[in-house]
Amino acid sequence: MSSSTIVSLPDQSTARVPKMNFISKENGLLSWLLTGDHKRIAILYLVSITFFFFIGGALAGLIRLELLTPQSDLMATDTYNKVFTMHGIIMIFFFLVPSVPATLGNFFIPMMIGAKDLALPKINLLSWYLYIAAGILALYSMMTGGVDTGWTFTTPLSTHYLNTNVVSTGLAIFIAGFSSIFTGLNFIVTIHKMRCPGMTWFRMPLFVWAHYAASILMVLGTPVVAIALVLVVLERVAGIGVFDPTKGGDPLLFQHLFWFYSHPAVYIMILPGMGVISETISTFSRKRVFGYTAVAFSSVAIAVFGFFVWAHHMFIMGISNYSMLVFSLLTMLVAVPSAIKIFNWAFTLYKGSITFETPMLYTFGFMGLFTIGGLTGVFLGTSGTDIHLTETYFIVAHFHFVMVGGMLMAFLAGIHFWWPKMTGRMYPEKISQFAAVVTFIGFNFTFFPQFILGTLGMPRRYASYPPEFQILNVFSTAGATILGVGYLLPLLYLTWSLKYGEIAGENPWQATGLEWQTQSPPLTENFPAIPIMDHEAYDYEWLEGQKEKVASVG
Amino acid sequence: MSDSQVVTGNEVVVHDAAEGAHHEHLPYQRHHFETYAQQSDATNFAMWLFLLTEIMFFGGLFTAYLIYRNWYYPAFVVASHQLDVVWGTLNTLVLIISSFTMAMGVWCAETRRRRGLVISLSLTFILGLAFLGIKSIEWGEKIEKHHVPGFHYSLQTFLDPASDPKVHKEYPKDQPLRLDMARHTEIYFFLYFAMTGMHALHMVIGVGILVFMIVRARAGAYTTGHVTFVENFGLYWHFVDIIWIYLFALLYLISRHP
Amino acid sequence: MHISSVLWQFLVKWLTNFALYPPEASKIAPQFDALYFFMILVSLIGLTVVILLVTSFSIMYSKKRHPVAVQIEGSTMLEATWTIIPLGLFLVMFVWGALIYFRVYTPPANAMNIYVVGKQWMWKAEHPGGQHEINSLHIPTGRAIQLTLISQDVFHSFSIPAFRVKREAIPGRYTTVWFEATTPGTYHLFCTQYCGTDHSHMIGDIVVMTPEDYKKWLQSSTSGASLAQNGERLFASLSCAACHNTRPDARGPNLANVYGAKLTLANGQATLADEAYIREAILNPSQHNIEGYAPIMPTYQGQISEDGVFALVEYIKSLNSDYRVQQTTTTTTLLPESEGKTTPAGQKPAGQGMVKQ
Amino acid sequence: MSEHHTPEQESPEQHEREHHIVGPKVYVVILFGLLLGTALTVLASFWELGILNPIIALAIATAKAMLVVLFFMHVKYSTKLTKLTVCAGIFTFVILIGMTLSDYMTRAWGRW
Repeated sequence: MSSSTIVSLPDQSTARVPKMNFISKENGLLSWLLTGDHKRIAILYLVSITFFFFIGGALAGLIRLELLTPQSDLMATDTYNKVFTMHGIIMIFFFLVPSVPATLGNFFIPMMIGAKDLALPKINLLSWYLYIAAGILALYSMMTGGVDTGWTFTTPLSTHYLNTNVVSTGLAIFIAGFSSIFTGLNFIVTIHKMRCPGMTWFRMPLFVWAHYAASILMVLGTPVVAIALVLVVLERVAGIGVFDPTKGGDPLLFQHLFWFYSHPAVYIMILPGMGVISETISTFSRKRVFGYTAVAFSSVAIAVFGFFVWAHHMFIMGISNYSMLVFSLLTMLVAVPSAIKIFNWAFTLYKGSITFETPMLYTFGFMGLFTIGGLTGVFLGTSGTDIHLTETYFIVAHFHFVMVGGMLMAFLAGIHFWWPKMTGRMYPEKISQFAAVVTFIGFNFTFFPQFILGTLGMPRRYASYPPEFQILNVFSTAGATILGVGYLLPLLYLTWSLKYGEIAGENPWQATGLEWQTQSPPLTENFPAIPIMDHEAYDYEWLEGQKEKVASVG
Repeated sequence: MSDSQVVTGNEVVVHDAAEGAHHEHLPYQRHHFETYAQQSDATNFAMWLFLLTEIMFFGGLFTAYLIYRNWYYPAFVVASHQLDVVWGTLNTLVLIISSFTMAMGVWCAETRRRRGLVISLSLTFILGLAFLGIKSIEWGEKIEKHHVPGFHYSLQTFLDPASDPKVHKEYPKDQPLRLDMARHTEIYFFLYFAMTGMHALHMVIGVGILVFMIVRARAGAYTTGHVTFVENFGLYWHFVDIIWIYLFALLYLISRHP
Repeated sequence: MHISSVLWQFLVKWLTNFALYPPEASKIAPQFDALYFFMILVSLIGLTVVILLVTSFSIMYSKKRHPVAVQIEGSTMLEATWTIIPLGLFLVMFVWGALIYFRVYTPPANAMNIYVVGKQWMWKAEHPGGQHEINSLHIPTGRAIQLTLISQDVFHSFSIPAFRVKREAIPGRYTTVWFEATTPGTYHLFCTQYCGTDHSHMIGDIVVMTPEDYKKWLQSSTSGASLAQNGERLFASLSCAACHNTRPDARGPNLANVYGAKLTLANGQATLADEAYIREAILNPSQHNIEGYAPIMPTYQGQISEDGVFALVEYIKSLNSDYRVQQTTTTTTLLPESEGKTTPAGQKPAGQGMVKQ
Repeated sequence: MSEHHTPEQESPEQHEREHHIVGPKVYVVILFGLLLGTALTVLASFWELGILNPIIALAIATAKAMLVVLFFMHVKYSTKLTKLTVCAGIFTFVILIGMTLSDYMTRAWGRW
């Protein structure tokens, strides 16, 4: 085995993908549509979110094309509004929120804690059906005239001044919300009640901790946005006046309810990503995550503080100056745990034995981009700078650095990391490393100019803009094309690898997680016998020990 | 959460799993659980988490209620006088008693009294229907008086209380509101319909499940030691009861002194 | 060949008008930029630290160089450092930012008030002198300008990047922001809150002029009657004077010197009679009844346009003996002590007197 | 993390013996408590007590809710985890209402 990699594959000439696994167990479409197996549901989710990701991506492409020129010439302003609205809604509610939890989380949380399945398999399947129903409804409302509220549904615009499909889209998000509630609920129950013998809270992989924190947010936050959207629908249908200033309602109340979910939602999106990073960075530096406890608790801290900061989206919208002070201060506090994580990851590398397979490259990408995204978040949490920077491209760049640069990088890292476990076959290393680099370059090209645009004052959601902003927009669009390529490549070579990839064997990365100590793809109930956790998480000595045992037996 | 406990908890679960591997699995134990105890714990915990989401769901409405009540107190007082406190109280009693019968049902299931279970579930079912009946009578009144926000809402009774003799007799001291304040009664009635409506929706779902449970209870499904379903439905039903306890205090009893 | 020339033009264009931040054309702009660049600096340092750590570690401890990892649990000391240092920095930013925030939204007592109403999809500015402007705003340098903003339909946001100020125009409620322009010129005005189809066309120009040019402009573009005079006409046509007059048996309070006074409401609350209060009292009188008066004031909601309300407010302000001095605004007093400044001592007796009648 | 998991219980029967069953007596007592509470709160609302009216109404409502949660819903007898869950719910609920009101209550500040 060459010294620059840790990959150790079985002898390809003799190795076979195990005959008996969760995929080969049953055949036929129904066996998938009626399955209770968390792994199969995860695959269903993976397929569906990929579908929605590329729809959202196509819309993003349209946006960038329109912004190539200062005039709104590619499409009319109202078309543009619909496009960016649907881009936001699809990417947030149908890709980012379920991305890591519903796919990787769904697949690996039970395996990592040594359970046979999630606690509530039927609920798990139900949540996928809800997601699909919501997705179809959203696409339907997109096809039949679309919606142009912006993903924030700001009242009274959404309730009184638009005649697009606000109601159906609102319902779609409502349903999608329940899908994610059920996922979160399922995770919490599973993590509390289904851990295998010896799997104490502080022996759980940090991936599980991160999902635990995110699930708390899903369960407690989502219902509030659900009721907020119900009120918007009622306001539209019946004109009940609760958000209507002319009837004495307060439009700001909607934003309070909306952001009470939609700010924590940001953490719902990023926390699972952080979980992935903890796994990859430990595996590829052969080292226990630096300060395990700190990282674990910082996840929970983010979840808890996440509920106290929502009004920082409303600093200039006429909330009282005094509650601005409170929310701004708390925002500063919530920034700290993220800083802790970044530094702990950096020091995990210290005295490690590092290799640079694709997941690790994505991980480095995540750390760089997420750091930028996080730091620029502080600009917006600081009330003074928020006045100038909010509602401009600065904020657009900020959340794309966190969501795309952070979350999506983490998602791809995770997909590549666990691909051998999910499919039993390796992805092609070289081209995927290339894709990772392309993605990183393309991303910076696309979104870094937008920080400057924002500082110069270019407002977001503009179909046409003053000519002096053109050059940076051209850069951004150019970058977007590169980024697009970076995202298409994995789709192609991962599909290819399903048939032609090398046989991965049990544990290609020499990783310590329980999920790696069984065949890949795993059996339907994950383990031949319930494992017993007799060591800390990320205990590489233990792993060596296991290998020697096997050797001596063989 | 102290992990020491967690640890012992789980190691124990699996100990008896290890030994109990040979015992026959109970018919109602799902394949992926190690012990029945683990299963009932898990489902019970899941139910509680679901109730959390319900709390937050109603939380949005309660927030709206508090804000507008602070802003438009006079409108809220006069508008709430439109609700009949007698019906309201009656409904509260009905619901509390139904909660009691439900609790008895759980007890019967736990102690394997099949007849008792069927009876108390049926009583709960009847009381649930009674509640919905009374509610619909109340809503009927509002519709007649055009107090449904958004559907030809009428300010008549608030601009000129005398035009509504029944209520006027009860609360002679109610002054006519000025137009701008009278308009805000619509927000009160919206909150009234939204909150009671949302609550009634939960009741309807509950009553539906009750039918299903009564059928299965008569077949003896819950009196064999597998009581999780009854317990969890009990939790749901009591939760709906709690919501009503607050709605009653907030919507009906704002200020009843004539 | 052809493509390269395009690229060349592109490059030239970029290099010629390349800017990292907009011009500083207001008093607050330099203060904002100071904080902004401080934060940029901190961010850059933070980012460099992370990048340095990651790259140097991945070079020093790559599998080739360092085949066997050394297991390290962690170090409370280190973790404490990178918890406390960022926290400290963030808190500095918080305090510094809050100071700027309050400065931007706390107009000085002697600011010149311009009314702005936002509607889909245009800005309409009303100068006290009666000049109207659509999608443009002419202002003098060296004078504190206060904007009283309201929206007629949805949320809009009045943003002037060159001044580093921005404020939402909210339906049904006044908001205020102020600035003092320093350098003459024409600057961008954007609506930054998404407001529907033509959101991106809701833009305009802020024209900053020297005081002299501004005077000339005022004369050239006067529309005859001043805002207060329009208000007076409206006041008469709505026959407000039937109640609000100086007669001893007046059913409504006398409005002279109301503006800027401290009033006691029927429900016992004290409030400052600023623009927002006056507007509310006209549209939602039953929540703004003054102590000692019968609750008979009818609402004028739906009868007066926002411009009309502006005119009435300006008229009522003009009833003050010396009202320019006493201009104060919504939610501006930072600390209760500083009340004295916002409602001049001379005002209080007037206020009380009126309430006592 | 619950008394359910004490070693001596393996078969569901034992599990049930472990699992605390609340008897009818308790339920009856609680029922009367709730009826009493309802009566009180209705009566209270007929007296003019100014600001106290809503406070009393909510206090009684909360008392009743407590009775239901603790006894009908068995929280008094259930695991730490359940108790923690209930608290978490109440906590977030309070955050939602409290911090939203913190904006509405302070909007008028600096204007008197």
